[in-house]
Amino acid sequence: MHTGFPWVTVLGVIPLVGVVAIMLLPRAQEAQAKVVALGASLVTMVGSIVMAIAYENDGARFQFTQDYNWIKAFGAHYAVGVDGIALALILMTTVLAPICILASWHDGDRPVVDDEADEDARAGRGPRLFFSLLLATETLVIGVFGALDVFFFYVLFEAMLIPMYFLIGSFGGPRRSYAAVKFLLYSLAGGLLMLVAVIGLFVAASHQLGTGTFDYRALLAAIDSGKLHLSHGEQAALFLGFFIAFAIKAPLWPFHTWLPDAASEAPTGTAVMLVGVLDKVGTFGFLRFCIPLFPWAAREFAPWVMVLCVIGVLYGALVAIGQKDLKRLVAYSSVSHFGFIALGVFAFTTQGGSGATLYMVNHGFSTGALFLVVGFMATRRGSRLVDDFGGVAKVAPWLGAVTLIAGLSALSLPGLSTFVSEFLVLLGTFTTHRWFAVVATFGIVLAAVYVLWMVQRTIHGPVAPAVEGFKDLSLRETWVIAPILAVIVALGVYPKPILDFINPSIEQTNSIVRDHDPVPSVPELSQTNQVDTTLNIDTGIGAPIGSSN
Amino acid sequence: MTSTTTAAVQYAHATGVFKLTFLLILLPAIGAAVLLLGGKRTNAWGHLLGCAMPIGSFVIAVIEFFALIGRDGGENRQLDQHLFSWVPVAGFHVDANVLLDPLSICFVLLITGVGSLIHIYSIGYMEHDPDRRRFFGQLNLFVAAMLLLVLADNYLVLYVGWEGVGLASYLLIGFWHHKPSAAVAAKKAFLVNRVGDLGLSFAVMLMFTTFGTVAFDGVFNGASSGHARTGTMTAIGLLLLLGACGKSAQAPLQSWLLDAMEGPTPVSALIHAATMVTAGVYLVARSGAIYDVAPHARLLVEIVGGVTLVMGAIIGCAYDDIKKVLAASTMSQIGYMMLAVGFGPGAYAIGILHLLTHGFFKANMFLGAGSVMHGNNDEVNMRRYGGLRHVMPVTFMTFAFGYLAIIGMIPFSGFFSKDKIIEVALDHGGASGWIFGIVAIAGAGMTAFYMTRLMLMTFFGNKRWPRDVHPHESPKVMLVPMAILAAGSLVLGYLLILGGSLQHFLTPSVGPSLEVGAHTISPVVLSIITLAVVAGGVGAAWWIIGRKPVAAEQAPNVRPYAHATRRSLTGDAVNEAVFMRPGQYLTRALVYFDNRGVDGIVNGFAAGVGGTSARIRRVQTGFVRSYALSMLGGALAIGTTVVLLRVGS
Amino acid sequence: MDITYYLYLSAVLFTIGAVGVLVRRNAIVVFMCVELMLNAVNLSLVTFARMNSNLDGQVIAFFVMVVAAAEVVIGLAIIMSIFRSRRSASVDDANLLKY
Amino acid sequence: MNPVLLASATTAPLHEAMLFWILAPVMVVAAIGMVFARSAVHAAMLLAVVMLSLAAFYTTEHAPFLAVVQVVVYTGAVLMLFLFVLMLIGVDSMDSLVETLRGQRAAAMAVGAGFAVLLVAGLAGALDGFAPNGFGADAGKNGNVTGIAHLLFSRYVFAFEATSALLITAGLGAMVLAHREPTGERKSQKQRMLDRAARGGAAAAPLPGPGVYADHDSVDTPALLPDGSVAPGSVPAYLQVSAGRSHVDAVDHELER
Repeated sequence: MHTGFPWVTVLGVIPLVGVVAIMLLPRAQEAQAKVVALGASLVTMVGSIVMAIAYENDGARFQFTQDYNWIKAFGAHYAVGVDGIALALILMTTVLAPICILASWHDGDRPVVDDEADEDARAGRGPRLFFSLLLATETLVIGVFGALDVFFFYVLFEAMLIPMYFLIGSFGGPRRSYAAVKFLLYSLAGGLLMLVAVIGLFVAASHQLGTGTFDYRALLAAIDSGKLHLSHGEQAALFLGFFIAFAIKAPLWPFHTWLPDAASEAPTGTAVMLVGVLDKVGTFGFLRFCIPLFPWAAREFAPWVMVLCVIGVLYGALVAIGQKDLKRLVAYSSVSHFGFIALGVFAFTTQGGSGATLYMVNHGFSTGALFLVVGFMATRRGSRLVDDFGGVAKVAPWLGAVTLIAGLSALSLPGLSTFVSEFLVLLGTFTTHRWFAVVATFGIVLAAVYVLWMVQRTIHGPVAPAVEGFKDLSLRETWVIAPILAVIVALGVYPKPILDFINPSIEQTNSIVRDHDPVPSVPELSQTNQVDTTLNIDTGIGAPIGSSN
Repeated sequence: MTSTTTAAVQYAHATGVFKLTFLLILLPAIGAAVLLLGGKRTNAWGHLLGCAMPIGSFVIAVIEFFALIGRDGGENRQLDQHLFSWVPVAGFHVDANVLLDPLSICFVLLITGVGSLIHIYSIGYMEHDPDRRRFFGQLNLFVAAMLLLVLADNYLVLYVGWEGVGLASYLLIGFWHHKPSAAVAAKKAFLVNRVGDLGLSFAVMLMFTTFGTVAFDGVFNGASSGHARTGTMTAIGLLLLLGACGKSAQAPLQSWLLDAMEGPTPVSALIHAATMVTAGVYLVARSGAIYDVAPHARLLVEIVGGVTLVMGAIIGCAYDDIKKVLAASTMSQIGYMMLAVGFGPGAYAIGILHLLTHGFFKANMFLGAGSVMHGNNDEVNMRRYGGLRHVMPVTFMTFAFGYLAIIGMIPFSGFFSKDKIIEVALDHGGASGWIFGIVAIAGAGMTAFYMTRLMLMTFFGNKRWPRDVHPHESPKVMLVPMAILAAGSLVLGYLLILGGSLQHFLTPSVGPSLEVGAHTISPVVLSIITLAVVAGGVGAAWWIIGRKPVAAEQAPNVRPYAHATRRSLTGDAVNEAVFMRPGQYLTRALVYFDNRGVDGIVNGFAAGVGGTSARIRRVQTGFVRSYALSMLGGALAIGTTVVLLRVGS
Repeated sequence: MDITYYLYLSAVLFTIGAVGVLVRRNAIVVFMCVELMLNAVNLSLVTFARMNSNLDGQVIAFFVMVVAAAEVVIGLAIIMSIFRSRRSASVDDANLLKY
Repeated sequence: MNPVLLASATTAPLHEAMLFWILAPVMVVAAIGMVFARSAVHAAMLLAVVMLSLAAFYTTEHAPFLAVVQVVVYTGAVLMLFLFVLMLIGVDSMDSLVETLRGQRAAAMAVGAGFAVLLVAGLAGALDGFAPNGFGADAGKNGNVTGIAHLLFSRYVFAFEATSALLITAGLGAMVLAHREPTGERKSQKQRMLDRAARGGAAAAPLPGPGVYADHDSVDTPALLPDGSVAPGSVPAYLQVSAGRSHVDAVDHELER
């Protein structure tokens, strides 16, 4: 089953070629690793854009597919392909990757002055290792988004941890080993639950279908046609296995505490990769696996999941308000945002799902921008504490301006990309679970509080003595941040291209759990003569006007 | 119930000159982009570009206005221009369209006209500021967002403009962001507005679930079709009102406006007097079709308007800061407008009328205040002024026009608009009519009092400015816009009311004016009563303040009510006690809970595993004999188990 | 007398050897106890061979002896080299491989 | 095989029973003594008793070949190796039997007792109703040794070859482990003698052997010098230590008197 040009494989291989090229560099020229990495990621980006153009919005559900037997013994395939959701996320990944690499330009350098013991401990570090790991991460993420085989997905899902562990553990901040180990163990714990569920799914499938398979499309078709009928208990258990793994990855409250540590200790570019790209695998997993494979469990658990999401939205925002460390603040804001994303996913409406997917893309750019500007400031000041800043905008106006814009995108200012997605999520939730949406909406007020308070204390106000020597954005930093901000504005004004290929996939995903979106209680004027049949949503206050007249 | 059974709302497609509507927004947007992204390169000519863009928009607006008048009445005057599809999701399609109709053209003319004047004024006012280019960029951004707000043809795009002006307001209040007070005021303005925006966004969601669309025509037709529940419509109305309260600084979300005076004075004139703060009135007027079927919501609009009217007036009496007095006055005047639009179909036009005249005379006075500050080293305390009419004659004259307009003196513009509101309130009938009417008349008296107080303390009496301050008249580039606005303050009211021209013009947008058979009190008598009350206010002010020299310092010990008034009726204290402090405790507690509670469980689990293994580790003593003992014990255990299983089976 | 008594004797000897391994500290004595256990097993093997009327048990006992000889050679060499460096043949003194 | 033979199959002949009942207690006592002997040499001797008794059992158990191997390899070679090593690392020390690991001895006893009970009970259970497949190992036509040889070189030939490799490896391993690299350059005998002369103070001629001029020619009796005093170095140091200084002291005492 192969359709079209094997884009996913090609995109996954290009960064790997970069890795090999970097490994072949002699030590004397190891600084060239940056250039090679940047080149490879740029080529990948161009490739993914071409793929997006070649993608047919109203074509087959999965396009550019490839399918080879991998491990015959238990029906594992090398099966890849993209639907609109995966395509959007791959696009985001490949666009963010060169930005991350450019942002990490000096993060992989060997420390010039370092005591001997530390030099020993970091013997392996150096730009070659750093950029190889970044490129490897990119390959794995593309693979995860493109995988159409449950087992293949699982393998890549776990493999992603490896380069990220070393990136944090070898190149991170002072508490890097704590953060890296916490990240690894937490994710592994979730991954093991998922492994149990993956095996359980295989066993259930082999019982009912005769031959077990990990082929996602085959499983989907079998569930759709009723050939594979999982009992409610099975669905619940398997759903939870997948869900907890993805909830840790995403992360949803209360599985979030690894994120602030990992994100604040990771080097800036890595943090962008981690929070912006890697964590999307969690929310992507909800859409790809939790909902279509276990529709009954998804419907059954959705209200509970949404409770977690709403708590996460408010909790993340409130804790972000109280943070003293800039990077932790951004990390907690992400916890809040992931609550929104999952909320949209589990609303099972087209608006919610499309909004959530768009939110995943936008959050990558928005939080990426925030991490980057915080990184810029932290590099200059040598501290991440809010109290150590003040009046940055006066000294370095461009730095202040980009910080403000990044912050505004985090608080979903209309006109910036995050607004469209956040509003769609809330709207999609509102139509089915009114009060969840209402409570979650307060999160946008809290978002304004943490962003603006941070802005007030760092870039506004009197110039702090240590800030006086700040240089404004360098050329490299400008090239790092400008494309992201441009994308944020562009997608805020014109999100149609992305939405156009997300929509059909979301509709197909949701069609498994829900017959149709809720219908407005008052039909449009052209239909006023029809009988008002679908009053499934209303406030419950008062009677129709017509009756009181 | 006053269900308007008008024909379904239908917008014509924009043709000809109306195809330029999008340029109205685009021009200032381009200006903002060039000035904000251009950097220092644009310093030399930035302010000129900044002025050219709103003037360009104004020219287009004037052309379109006359083209609009040239068309027949009725729905042909509502012209929709499709730009692009903005959010296309199944079931939820939102297009980026611009709608030009009589209501929006009124606002467009006000925004671009007054806006252009204030831009020109700013050339002089901001001359010595190193960041003048940024100022013009952000001012242009505001104009673009405000035009987007009034030109939107659906609630979501309106929401974009709504928050866009909030952003511009945030940026401009915090223009001198190195001042902590400015940075805090900017943040406060944005946050309070966000609370209001919550209401607006809920309203939009509720509209979507009710009508399946957020476009004006769809929602209005749905509302007037009578199929929606009254409760739903009331909810939408109240939520919209919440949004309007935030943006228009109405009770209970009024507290940000006084702090917003930290911004440069032209900003106060444009954003916090003439245009942005009136967006709430626009929203209510625009959503008339919804309020028509939600009488409870409409009553609350009236109440909010009435309360704020009085509240603003009281606050205005207490402050010594000239800008804050004007800001309080703005609150109070917007209260009038809210009161008017709360009265329903016939009164929308009157609310808009007051909005337009207020836009002129309040901008005029703010610019005058700016001129006074400009000449007094940016001093805002009126107790440091006194007798300025001699040194700043032009400023005094223009300010006086604004003063006369706001207290409602014949034949200044305020007389026509305010008188109409009082008339409508009393004509409304019933207890509420009487209450609101009396409140409106009392408000007029109080307005006269605090504005006279301001005039007396600033331009009359003894000279109290410090020795190193040498008040001087402002440059011409500032005086000319003031003069134009002063002229507007004089004639605009009469022009607009002439033959009910504005009311007729606005009919396609807000419905026809209600023909009232009999007035509760005849208009002439009412005017005389009102003028008498105003005269009383002026006299009281002269009696209390004008007769004796003004002290250079505020009296420290005053009665509690005066103290509360000086603290803007303790609004800030309430906010602090109810929201800020509990919020701070909550966040601190949650941060603690997150570190010790949620993360504590995670780390505790890890520590538990680590501790257990550390303890189990001790079993590895290194003594071979211990290991051998465990081996033998294990062999014994396994063997015993096997034997027992054999025996058992 | 029943020939299975050999087996009981073997069991008792094996246990004594095992207890010896556990209670003695001198590496050489411990080693002797191990030899005792091996011998006890050999006795069992020979008895099994007799009970089953074939020689395989004896052959295995033979192999046990050969392997035991090799083991003794290596074991004693190790004990010697440990003794050389540590001047002690106590198994308790060689306890660095711990925790 | 007829039932009569079967019935008698598990019963050993009388001479065997007598041997068993004599040697078995000796073996058990010797084994226990080995475990509790303070001296390693005593333990080795007691082990020899057990092994030789086993050899005797093998003869009655129709395993003459193994009996011989037991005596030659085990008692002869292995046990002698033990004794050599004991000599090398010193036979003088008496092991302390005080237990240093807390609870080790009690636990060992308990587990040992339990293990014995388990084995005995297991055996009793397994042998209950067991019918042996004949009586006496099937030595074939040509006797025990030939039978074993047949098996070794046919069915077990690979194992046999593997043991040879094992033995070679073990021999090499023992050499490697016991080998000590010389620290300096190896000196010739001539050089050693020259060094000795150069050092001075040492006798040019060999030292007198023990017992020379003394009233006793025991190996631990020191030689006497012509003046009647004890010749230093005439008794090897380890004999002085191991056998006590009795004779040396006695001679000294006598001379003093």
